[in-house]
Amino acid sequence: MSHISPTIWQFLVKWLTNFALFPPEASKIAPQMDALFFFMVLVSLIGLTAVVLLVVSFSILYSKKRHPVAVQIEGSTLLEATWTIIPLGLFMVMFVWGALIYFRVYTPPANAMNIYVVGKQWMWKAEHPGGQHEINSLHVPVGHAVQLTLISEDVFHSFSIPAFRVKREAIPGRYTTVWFEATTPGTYHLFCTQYCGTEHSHMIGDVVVLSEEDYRKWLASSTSGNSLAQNGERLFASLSCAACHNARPDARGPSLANVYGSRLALSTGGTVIADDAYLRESILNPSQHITQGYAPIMPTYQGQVSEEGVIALVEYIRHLDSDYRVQQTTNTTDLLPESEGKAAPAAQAPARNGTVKP
Amino acid sequence: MNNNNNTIVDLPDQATARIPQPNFISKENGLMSWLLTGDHKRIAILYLISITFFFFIGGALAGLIRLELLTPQADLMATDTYNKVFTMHGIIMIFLFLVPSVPATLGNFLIPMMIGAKDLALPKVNLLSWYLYMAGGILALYAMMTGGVDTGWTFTTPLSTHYVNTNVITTGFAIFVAGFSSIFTGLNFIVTIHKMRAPGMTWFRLPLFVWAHYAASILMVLGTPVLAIAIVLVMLERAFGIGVFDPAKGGDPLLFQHLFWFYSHPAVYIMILPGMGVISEVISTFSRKRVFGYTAVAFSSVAIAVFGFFVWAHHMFIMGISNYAVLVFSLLTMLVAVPSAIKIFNWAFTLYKGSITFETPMLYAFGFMGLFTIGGMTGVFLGASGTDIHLTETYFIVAHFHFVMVGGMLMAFLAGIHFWWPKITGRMYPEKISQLAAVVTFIGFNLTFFPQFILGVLGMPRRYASYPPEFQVLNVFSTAGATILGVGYLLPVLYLIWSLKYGAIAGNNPWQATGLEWQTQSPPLTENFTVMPVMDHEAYDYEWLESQKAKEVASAG
Amino acid sequence: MPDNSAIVHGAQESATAANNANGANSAHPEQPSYLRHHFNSTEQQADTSNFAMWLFLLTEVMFFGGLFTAYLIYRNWYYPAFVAGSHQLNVIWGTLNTVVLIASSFTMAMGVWCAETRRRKGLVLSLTLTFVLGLCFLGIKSIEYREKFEKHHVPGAHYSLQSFVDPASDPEIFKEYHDKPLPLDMARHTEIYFSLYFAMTGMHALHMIIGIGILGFMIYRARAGAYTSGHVTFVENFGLYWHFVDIVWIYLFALLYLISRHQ
Amino acid sequence: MSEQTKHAEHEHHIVGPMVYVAILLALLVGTALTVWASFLELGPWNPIIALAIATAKATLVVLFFMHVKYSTKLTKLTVVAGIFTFLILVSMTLADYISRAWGSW
Ligand code: HEA
Ligand code: HEA
Ligand code: HEC
Ligand code: CUA
Ligand SMILES: [Cu+2]
Repeated sequence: MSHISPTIWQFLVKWLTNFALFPPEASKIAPQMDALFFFMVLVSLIGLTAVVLLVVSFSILYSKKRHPVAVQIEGSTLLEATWTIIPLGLFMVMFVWGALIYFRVYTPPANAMNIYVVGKQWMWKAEHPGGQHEINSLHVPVGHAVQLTLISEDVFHSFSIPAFRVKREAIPGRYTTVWFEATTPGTYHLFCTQYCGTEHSHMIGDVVVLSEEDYRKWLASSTSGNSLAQNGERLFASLSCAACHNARPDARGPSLANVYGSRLALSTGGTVIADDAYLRESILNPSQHITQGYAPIMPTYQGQVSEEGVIALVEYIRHLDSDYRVQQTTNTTDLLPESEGKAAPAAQAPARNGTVKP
Repeated sequence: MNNNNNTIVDLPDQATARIPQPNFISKENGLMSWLLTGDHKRIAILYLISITFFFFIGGALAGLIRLELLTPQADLMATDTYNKVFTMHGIIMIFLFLVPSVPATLGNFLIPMMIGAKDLALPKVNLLSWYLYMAGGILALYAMMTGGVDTGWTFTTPLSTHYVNTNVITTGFAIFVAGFSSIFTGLNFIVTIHKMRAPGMTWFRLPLFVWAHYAASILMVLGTPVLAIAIVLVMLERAFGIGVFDPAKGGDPLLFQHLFWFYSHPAVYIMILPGMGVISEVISTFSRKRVFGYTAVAFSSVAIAVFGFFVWAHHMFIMGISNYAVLVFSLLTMLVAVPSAIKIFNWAFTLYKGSITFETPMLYAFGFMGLFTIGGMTGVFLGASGTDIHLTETYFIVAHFHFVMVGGMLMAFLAGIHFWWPKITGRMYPEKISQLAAVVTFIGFNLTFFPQFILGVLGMPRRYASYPPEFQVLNVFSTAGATILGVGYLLPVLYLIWSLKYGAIAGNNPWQATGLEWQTQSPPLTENFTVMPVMDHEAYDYEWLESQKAKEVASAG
Repeated sequence: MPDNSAIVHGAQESATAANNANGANSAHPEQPSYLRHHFNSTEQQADTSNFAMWLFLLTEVMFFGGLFTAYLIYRNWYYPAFVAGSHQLNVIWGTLNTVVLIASSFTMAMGVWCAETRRRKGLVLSLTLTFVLGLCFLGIKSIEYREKFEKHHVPGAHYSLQSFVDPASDPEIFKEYHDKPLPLDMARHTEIYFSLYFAMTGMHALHMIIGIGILGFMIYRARAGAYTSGHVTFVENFGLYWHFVDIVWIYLFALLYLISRHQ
Repeated sequence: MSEQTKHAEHEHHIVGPMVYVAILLALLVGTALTVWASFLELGPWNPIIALAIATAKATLVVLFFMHVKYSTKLTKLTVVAGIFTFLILVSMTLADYISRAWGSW
């Protein structure tokens, strides 16, 4: 080895230590996704081998040298049917298998803890329910289902964690969700994978998976004092939402307690489930869906609240089923929100029916 | 007669052979006779020169991309510049190179000859379409010089409408104009194939090349206008703020993507079908056999075209379309993949009991079959909604589409150019060096793009000017490969130009192929045939060819 | 197969005079001079350009198709805004324009008939009428556009929501429809209605303008008898285009003016 | 007299002025009808009727003014292909938008 120049040697070492061929599997869905992936690789290899084998062997067997006169063959319905049906069958298997995985990745379990993520040019802002706020990083506990509710302030971004095999677009004007359950503590790449302008390649960060203990510590050390719902309450007051949404009998707006997750009757006759997206719409485009029995008098708050503000409001309304302060304290310190019974209404809500239990 | 066992090439005696005069090239001279021509063959040559020009611009930009990605940091150029570079690379390669590549050059040249017509049905429209193409191309270059555009070739709203300050409108207009060029080419082909066939040339005697172009033309005619309107709306949004794609005004940015992909998915079949047509001709000729299952191959082209309209939303799986739509589009994507598989296997079985030789076009065709199989299968990875979540927007996609577009269509284009070069110019290309070039491109290609699959699985996002260091090794391989690939593409340009003067005289039918285009002189007359041909045999009827030759010998002797 | 390579492109021009001389009774000219060199017969030539025109209309269908899709989606989403926006359109002008356009389609069809039966005067008259009716349509359209400009209903920086958040401020419309005021957020979406209104009618008007330009050219040539000597393809194909533009309007009229007159 | 001047009258059918007048009248009646219908209060039927009448009018134009009734199968097929692709564009796009409102699954 001595005859290799040390600089090149160092370079090679550095190179090869950073060299990777397959990403770590750090979430519950990752092995499932990889199983399908390897199945597809296998099928592709078989298909490719078949094609190459045919081409090579025919080329050898029937080269002009060996086989100077071609035999004209019209075709063979049987053979053609074979190579129609076999790939079709395999593709159908991939479709069904793929759809199952898609279904799992985008159907959060009822007990998932929710973190809001706002994408903007060019950073990721994560809002934890306890008021923890981080930029270009995301701290999550190991072994807990974490749901992300994503939105963008400007253009399309895409929140991608390759080690978890999950990814979801952050769309301007609409919430999207994705969930995962991390299985191995560690630090993983977070990428923005949707091209979003000049600094797209710098819209990256870390996903830090912490053990329960570390996570608790992290929560405590990085809270800003106010929980997200508390911020929401402030906003609720300062935007004078309470002028209409109060529990008084003469209130002009409906009571918002327990509204989250319930099925609301609309003036157009249909019903709708009040999920995050619906709450957001109600604040920004209230006349889009008018609740039965109310006049379309609620003003729009578009342009008056930021996406983070809306998130705080939504979070506040979400927790309006009982005294939110009590919940907040538990929320910050406890890892299992459902154990406090506070996620129970959500769990019963129709929106959550039919979810897969992981 | 040649008794060489390794080749079917049958050239006239070089000592006495001359390029036949007159021919379509020598008929008139002067620049104007080219710029105002109505001859499909001359227009094809105009196209050939212009798309080659744009290919090398696009290739030079690809070189810049690969150089930048040599190191993890954005050190060669600013991220902003990088974004402009890959955007222009994508736009030039797709709209100005690959979409017109085979159809506007080889298709233009050959379709009338293959069906026994004197010209395309609408010669003036054909010329107009070249002018539109040039106008679009020059406008795109102008946009590139005066500040560029950095939206990505997909023009995703609201980024393209509200968040970039580059030449979106100019570039959009360039694509709009180039789009109409493609519409007119497709329209011309459909009309020609329907109305200009020679007596006896029934649908099922058409060469598969013609079928493939027919299918691709349907896509051009029906798909491209939707792109046009999508781009018009983007331009209006930028100019006046009409709000249709602006979430702040209640518009839905996804609507743009629906319209865009309604064209751009079918467009990928516009880009591959003509190449598949070339492969059918080449494989048949060099194995001296009728294509295995002619009808299946013909109909699979049409099936690809028709199903191609039903799958566009597979580009939007994670973009916020409804989950039900994901299911439907994923299912349909699986269906559209089947006809391609049918074709591959039919070609493979065409070799069975053939009498195969390995001239350059055949080498490229083999390259096509292998690389397109890989590219196509990885398309299926992306079509399965679950795996798409992990792989979308990564280098896996970049590898997928370079495998189908470069490994597939570009290989097919090169196969076709070599195959018909003697017909177009009357001279042979040099065989040995071109075989070398084919092998070099194959190796370079795999070295460039195979590592990108791994990068994609690792999660490296596309359109990144900088990336985490652990991806470097593979990126270095990729850049090294691109260098080899560049050489591989430069070679044909050099030796093909060389062959214009020094190549062996080819004679009418150097490959002893069966198509009508080979039954006339090379280069052909302006009117293609001296007598209106009558098709009295099936396509790829090598026995007919033999008897024809026997007759000639008899009458000559 | 005679070699007619002597006939080069652009032979059409000289065709006119020759064919005039031939008159109506030379039913089977050996080589009509408008026959382009690469066709075998005039029928093949006529069929071909007719088919080409139809294919071109297909692309037009898809071009407008994108706009119709957008319209349907947003009407679904922002129904009240689309209703209110639609009330700003004047059904009388719209109806009048429909009648004008249908009439122009009729005169165009008559023009085709005149060409086919070699009635030069009739053809010139029909084309002129079509031309005038086309201009009428554009005139009426521009009156409508001007009204939108005055009321600041053109999308963009100067867009005004006045008529929608406070319908009473727009007495003419209010008298007719008694619209309730729209909530602000819904009222904002009327801008999308007008965007689509202008995009769709604007694209349509653009097609009209192009059509009228071609009509002018055709009238000029028709007076010289270019289309009344058997070579009617151009008139026929233009007729197809003109009727297509008419059809687009029939749908635009229904979608933009009519279907939202009631809540 | 015009009929004999054409070589191939079976191929090139000339539609006479009476047909055109009839179609013109039908179109005008259709226009009157659809405007009249728009003044009625018919709930969801308003758009349906308006589009039905528009389609009827368009069909008349296509069949007679544009001679499709007398054209070759190829022309008919072309028209149908156009409508078909248009419907794919509209229906499959709308399918996404409509099913988005159904909620996540
Ligand atoms: C020539 C161009 C071309 C072609 C032909 C294809 C062909 C296919 N493509 Fe590809 N595609 C692109 C060009 C092309 N694509 C481009 C440019 C993009 C990216 C756009 C962008 O975002 O910038 C893209 C992106 C893309 C996506 C979107 C990914 C994403 O954004 O998330 C998807 C998803 O479904 C996809 C799927 C497919 C499929 C299923 C095929 C199928 O048609 C392939 C069918 C072929 C085969 C299946 C191979 C043959 C099969 C066999 C030999 C059988 C093997 C044997 C057994 C099964 C036993 N492609
Ligand atoms: C036909 C289509 C086509 C073709 C042929 C190519 C060819 C190549 N492409 Fe391209 N590529 C696209 C279509 C195509 N690409 C598209 C659509 C995108 C997406 C854009 C987007 O995201 O918006 C893309 C994106 C893309 C990327 C990803 C950029 C990113 O996401 O950050 C990369 C990276 O490696 C790349 C590389 C290459 C390489 C190495 C080649 C090589 O095959 C090129 C080889 C050719 C040469 C190297 C030229 C040889 C000649 C010379 C070098 C001499 C030049 C001299 C003068 C001009 C004087 N391409
Ligand atoms: C002028 C009175 C008024 C004000 C101020 C007001 N609202 Fe409302 N709100 C209403 C009325 C009336 C409704 C029911 C009709 C509807 O859906 O628009 C409503 C509905 C809602 C709903 C939907 C719940 C349901 O049962 O339909 C939410 C969520 C909501 N408001 C949140 C807010 C928030 C948050 C604020 C302050 C930022 C606010 N509102 C301010 C009057 C008001
Ligand atoms: Cu955000 Cu890319
Ligand atoms: Cu696609």
